[in-house]
Amino acid sequence: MPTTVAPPLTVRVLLFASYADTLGFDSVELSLKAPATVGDVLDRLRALPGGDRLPPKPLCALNLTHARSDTPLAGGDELAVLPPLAGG
Amino acid sequence: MPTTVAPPLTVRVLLFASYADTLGFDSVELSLKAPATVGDVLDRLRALPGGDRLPPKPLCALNLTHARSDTPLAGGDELAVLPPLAGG
Amino acid sequence: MYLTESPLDPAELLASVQSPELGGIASFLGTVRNHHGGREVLRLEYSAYGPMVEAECARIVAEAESRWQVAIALRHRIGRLEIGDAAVAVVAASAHRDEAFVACRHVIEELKRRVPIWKREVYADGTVEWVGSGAVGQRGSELEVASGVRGRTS
Amino acid sequence: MYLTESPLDPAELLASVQSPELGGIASFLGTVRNHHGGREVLRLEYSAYGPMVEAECARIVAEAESRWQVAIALRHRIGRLEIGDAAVAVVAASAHRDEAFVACRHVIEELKRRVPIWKREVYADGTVEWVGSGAVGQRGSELEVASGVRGRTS
Repeated sequence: MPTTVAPPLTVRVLLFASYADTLGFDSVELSLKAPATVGDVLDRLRALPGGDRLPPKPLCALNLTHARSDTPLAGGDELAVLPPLAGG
Repeated sequence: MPTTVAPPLTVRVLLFASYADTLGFDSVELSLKAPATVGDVLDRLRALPGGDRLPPKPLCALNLTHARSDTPLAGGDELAVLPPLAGG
Repeated sequence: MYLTESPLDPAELLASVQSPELGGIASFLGTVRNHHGGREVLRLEYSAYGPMVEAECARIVAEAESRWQVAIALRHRIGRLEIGDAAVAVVAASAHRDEAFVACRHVIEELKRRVPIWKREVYADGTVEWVGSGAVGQRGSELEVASGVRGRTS
Repeated sequence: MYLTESPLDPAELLASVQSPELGGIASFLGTVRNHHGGREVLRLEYSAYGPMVEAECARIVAEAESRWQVAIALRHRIGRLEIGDAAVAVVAASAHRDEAFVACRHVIEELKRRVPIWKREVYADGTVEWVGSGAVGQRGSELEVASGVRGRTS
């Protein structure tokens, strides 16, 4: 029996500061199989060169708000992976 | 048998703000029988017109330092009787 | 001098304690409010027992600077002040913001508790009153804390 | 705008929250220190995730202003800063100094915990390092406090 296949999700991923240095880029578009979570994006980043240096649970923000790794994604989301904060 | 009589003590008494208004002066020299304490000065002030309106234990400073009513006096001391503080 | 009749300059006080080692600066500024106890205030007049203000402020600052690793600036204005004018300014600079905050708070609390300054409020209804002395004979009280009270021998 | 590339002006921030009803103003200024972790710092560079800084600072200020009766001003500088330059300024004005102090402290702590700003220190020995990221792979961690973390549905 045929099953309905959800179309892939496209999200924009932003890296900053030391993480951008480590992975060598500061922005990328990723397509993921739906449903997907913040953690799925992190797994994809870890597979990239330098990605093994990301911490187990980096600070993340989804659409300008702090998010957890189990937060679900929607198409067009902006996901930022944030190195340890150092403001102030 | 004759006893040694200590010479009288002279202290300068300062009043401020509402206490100066209440007693009608802001400075007076008082002579007291030695030994004397801050409390003895307060008793003398209470006997003056308006002096009955001083509180039972007003804030006092002896030679620019907060003092208690049982603090002993020496000749030449400056004793200030301080209304409730309102700095800041 | 901790007392002044001139307008307070927070920037000048800040500059007096800032240094390259001290990255956290906590400040407090007390300004004249337009109301007190439900009454409209037009302006007020601060007066002080000047020599004791200098002595007591010096003690408060020395205590704070020995208890915490901070540099303190402190200034209180007297004379006639209008609504919004700054009456008191405290600045505490430290290498650690926690100490800066704690010391700044401590200094303003001790100033209010120990430093002989009085204010007379001028109200919109034309009356004038010494603040805190509404009930002479009841409100005054001997200061009961050891650090602020010394007998002749201590 | 909570972020700026221009020097911070504490007096301007102060003026932005001062009012005749609010007599107690607590402030915090964070300046660039000449040392960090035992090393001599020459200068530093702040960078930020700008749009999120604006959003998160707005949330922090709104939270503080709803929790306490205060008016908050907040500004963080980015770009190249020299020793002694102010990087962050918080001002909290209230009718009650207790609330002013507590709110001011809260805002700076939340900013440090939640606002996406990073700094790179330039040391006297010529090296350059992202602060807090010395051990990439170990130091990062998901923010675990409810007020700062929201799932899609909250």
